Amino acid sequence: MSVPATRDTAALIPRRRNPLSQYFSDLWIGIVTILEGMWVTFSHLPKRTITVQYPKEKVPMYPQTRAMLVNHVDDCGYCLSCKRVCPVNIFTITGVRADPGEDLGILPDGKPKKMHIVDFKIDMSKCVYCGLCVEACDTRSLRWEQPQEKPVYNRRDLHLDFSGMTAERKQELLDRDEARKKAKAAEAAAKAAAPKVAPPKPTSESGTASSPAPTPSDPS
Amino acid sequence: MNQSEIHNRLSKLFPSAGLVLEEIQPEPVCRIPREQLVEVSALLRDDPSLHFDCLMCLSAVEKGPELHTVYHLYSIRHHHRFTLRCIVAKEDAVMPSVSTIWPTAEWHEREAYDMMGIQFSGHPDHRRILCADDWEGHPLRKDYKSPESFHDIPLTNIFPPDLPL
Amino acid sequence: MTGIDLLLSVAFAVGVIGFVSVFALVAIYLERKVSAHMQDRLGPMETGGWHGWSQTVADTLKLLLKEDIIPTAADKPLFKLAPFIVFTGSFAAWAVIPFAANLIGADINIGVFYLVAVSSLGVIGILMAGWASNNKWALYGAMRAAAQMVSYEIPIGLSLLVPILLAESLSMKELVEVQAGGFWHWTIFSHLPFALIAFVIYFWASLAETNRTPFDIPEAESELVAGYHVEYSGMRFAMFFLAEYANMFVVSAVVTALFLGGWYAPIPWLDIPVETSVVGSAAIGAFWFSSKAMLLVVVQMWLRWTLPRLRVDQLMHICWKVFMPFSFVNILLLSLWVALCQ
Amino acid sequence: MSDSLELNLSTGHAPDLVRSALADVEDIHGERMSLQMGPQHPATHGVLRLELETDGEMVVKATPHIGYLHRCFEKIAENMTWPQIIPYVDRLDYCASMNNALGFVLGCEKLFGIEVSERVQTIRVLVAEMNRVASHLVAVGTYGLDIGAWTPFLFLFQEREHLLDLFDELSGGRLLYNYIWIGGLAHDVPDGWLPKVRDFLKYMEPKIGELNTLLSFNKIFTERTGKVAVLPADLAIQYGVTGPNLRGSGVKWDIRKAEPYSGYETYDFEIPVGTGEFGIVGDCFDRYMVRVREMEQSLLIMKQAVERLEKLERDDVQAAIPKSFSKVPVGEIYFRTETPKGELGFYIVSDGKGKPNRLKCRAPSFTALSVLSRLAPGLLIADIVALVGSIDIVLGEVDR
Repeated sequence: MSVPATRDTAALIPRRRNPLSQYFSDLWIGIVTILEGMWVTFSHLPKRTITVQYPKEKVPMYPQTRAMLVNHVDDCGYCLSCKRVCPVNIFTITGVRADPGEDLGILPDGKPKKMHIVDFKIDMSKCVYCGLCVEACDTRSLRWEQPQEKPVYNRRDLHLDFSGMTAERKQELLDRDEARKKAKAAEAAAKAAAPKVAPPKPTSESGTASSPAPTPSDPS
Repeated sequence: MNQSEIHNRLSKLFPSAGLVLEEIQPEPVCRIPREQLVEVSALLRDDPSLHFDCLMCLSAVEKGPELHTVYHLYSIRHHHRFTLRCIVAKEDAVMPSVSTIWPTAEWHEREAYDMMGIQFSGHPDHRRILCADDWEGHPLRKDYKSPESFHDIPLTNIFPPDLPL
Repeated sequence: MTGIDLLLSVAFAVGVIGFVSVFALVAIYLERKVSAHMQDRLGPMETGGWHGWSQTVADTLKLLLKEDIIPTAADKPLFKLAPFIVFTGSFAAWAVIPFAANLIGADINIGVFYLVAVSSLGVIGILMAGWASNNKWALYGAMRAAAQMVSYEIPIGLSLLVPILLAESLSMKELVEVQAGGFWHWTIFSHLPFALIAFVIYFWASLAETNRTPFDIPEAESELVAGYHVEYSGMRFAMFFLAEYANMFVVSAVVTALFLGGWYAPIPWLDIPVETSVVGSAAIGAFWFSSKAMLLVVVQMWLRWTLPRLRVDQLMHICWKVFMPFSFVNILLLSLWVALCQ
Repeated sequence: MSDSLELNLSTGHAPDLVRSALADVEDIHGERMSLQMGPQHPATHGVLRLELETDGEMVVKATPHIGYLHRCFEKIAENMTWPQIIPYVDRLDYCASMNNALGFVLGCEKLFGIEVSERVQTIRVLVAEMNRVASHLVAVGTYGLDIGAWTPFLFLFQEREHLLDLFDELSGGRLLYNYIWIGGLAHDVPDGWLPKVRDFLKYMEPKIGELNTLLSFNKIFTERTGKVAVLPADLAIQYGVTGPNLRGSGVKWDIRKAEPYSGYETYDFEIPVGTGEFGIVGDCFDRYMVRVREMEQSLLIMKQAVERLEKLERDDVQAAIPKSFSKVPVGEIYFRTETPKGELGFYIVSDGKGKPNRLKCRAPSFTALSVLSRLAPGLLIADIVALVGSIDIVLGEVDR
């Protein structure tokens, strides 16, 4: 160890000095240290204050600051990595598979987007701001943003939905998915009924069979 | 000294103890019957060449039908460490207390009792430590079910999503 | 006492109440600002516009409007009475404070004695508050306060004897009048070693009397939470607060009157004699007096925001083993000096 | 090292003091009163409850009651994947979450056999030392507050604010970072960050001197803390007291030196120990002063780490992160690191699955608090405040 032992046994025993000189030295040290302390506080009087008058002046936030989760749904590929990696389970994500002909654009990683994100709910009131979801997001659709005013009055206002869809459109897509699932189930049942004749491509067939036209069955 | 040397020395000092050195990654662990625990512990602390004056950690682990109590020892003087493991069955989860040898074990043992339900005989203050005194069950057991409420305080779904302000 | 005298006394009393309230508001504001700037902060900045000048007014209004909570287990009559007794103690002392040659509530010939007597009334109120709250922390605070305030009466009394000995009077007015004619005639400078020691001892001991840091152990917020007024809320709490700040001023006023030349300006020709103008003399006297006293109030705040808190036994140690011998020796030497040289 | 140790193990001042104090108490035969200090009390630094039995101002017996902040971290961890545990580990000692995460991550890395690059290690050392300074600033500042000095507390929180800003820029969090990951870091340091750390070092150095003038060597402060609640070295070791508290008792013992991790052996720094300069070795002042001096040493380490980082080439800080944590080696390990509070140990039992079979956290504050009931008898109530403040507990870690 590079540091020498700083003490010897004598230091363990409280110093025994002449009590009277101890008394006066204590008094003197007391007065001096009090005056020194007063000088320190006094020297801070004219110094510039560090207070930031918040609503009037705002401190810029760093681009990394974990303030608010935002999902850019156009870039979201429904991989669910964020949901899997979240330690507190704040994500509620529902997706509906796009029709084969439907063009939803290209994701940032170059692959075509295949899912409608019907629901992308984040419960920010539960978020622990660990940032694992943002790091897990391959397409960088989930990002941190730094709004200056984050507080809300109602806890429900922290339940964010990033799907960017109207309720009607959501219902429409969900109905379509439902119908497709039903058709698939019916086909599976039919297939189970006739096990001998196995068609070579059941999935693609079912996809085309259930919704050949872009107009779905109209919602109730 | 490394672990096997300590184990050898210990076996020499205490041949009847039945100490088994388990090869576990990355550090071996010495298994010890609970009847010998206090004597061996006192030896570990007092033997000048061992001098384990520091109980770093006392942990309770559930492994299948057994409960393990693991003692991580360290000697500040000799810079060596050693691990003891004592295995008891769940139905008979009583361990001798080592709090007379290392006083720090007192709180660790209370925690092990509170969390895992291991009783420590000879403990000076055998109470729960982290949970409330009238809490039921031992939360770290694998089969523990968390209660719905405690003294009429709901414990699940404290903040339902539609709760107003 | 004639009717006019009575009327004047009542008017003075009302005026003092107004002054105490205004002073407390200003002092609390000042304390916030002083502490804030010592700690590189700004303090209140919003309420009322310019640098939050009306923050304390708003706080007072809030305290007035707050619910007056009395604990169920409290001794209710004592609990209700205590803050007023504490306030009365510090308020009554103002009667003898000589703001100017002709601006003094009652120039009684035992002014200093009255002052010492009346200002120890506060300890009764504090004891009542601590006892009546039926709270262990409050009781601790009250007990500490009683022990501390009773002990510190002695060094205070002994150090007050120094100017009394020099002026050969107990009347506040006469005590100030012997210091007329420039700052070199002020007691603290005219009899430097004795008066300075007495001044320091009095000022420090009176910090203990007013329960200010470093002697704030009766209300030590990190130990006893708030001490004797832990159970008080609303206006009753405000009374304790008001009494504390009134006391701060009383202490500073006594130091000013006895050691720092009272209403006299540092240089004689800045004064207006009573013969020239009654009102002018009162105004300029009150100005000098208040300025000196306020400066000392600021020093008290400065100390509070610098120093840690003492422990009970150390507090007693300082009283009995430091202040007492020093003030005894001081008064002894001064008596010898007066007897031999004058 | 062992030389200085031999010297300290046999000092037994405190029990003598306590015994004489208790003898005084027994002579008086006052009526005893039980006093509940906490769970809401300004001096208990969180939700600690001390059940004091007092005789006047003298404390005869003190029983700490903990668990008010218990959230069963160990149970939660058993249901989390390995990377998901780190945010929870951060919250153990919320004043020093980098150090906590470092302890857990290093334990996992040793268990899984992961080696990280030198750059990652250096960044880890840098942030750990920064967080040590931040934690000690809180400890020292709130200790001043306990003793009744307001201003040092606010001064030190200013300094801490600079550190938190640096952490904010580095990791995105101000208090809880989740920056150190198993096998690497969340990301490399941002551009222009290291010069800011240099600026901070330059800014911070005179501030410790100012603190010493204002608080540490103030007569009232030294009187309040010197000779109070003396913890002798042997008692400290028996009770598993570690970190600055143990060093305050004069034992030159630091895991960064004794069992170096993350390349601490290559840094040049000293271990400050208590010297009893205002009383007896192991009193409250020594524990306090060790923290102040440790801040200076941490600044030294930070300086060295920054110099190294400026020389090191940027590389992929996530290179060593395993692709998947679903299959990890079987084994168990007790790994300990030196956090600002002392020895933080993680006993990790892995059965090869994606989640730990058992994760026991040996929290330094937990063991340090257990010695309180031994030290408390014979102290005044004001001394209890000084004692609790000087052992610097964080209830998030005590209760887990």
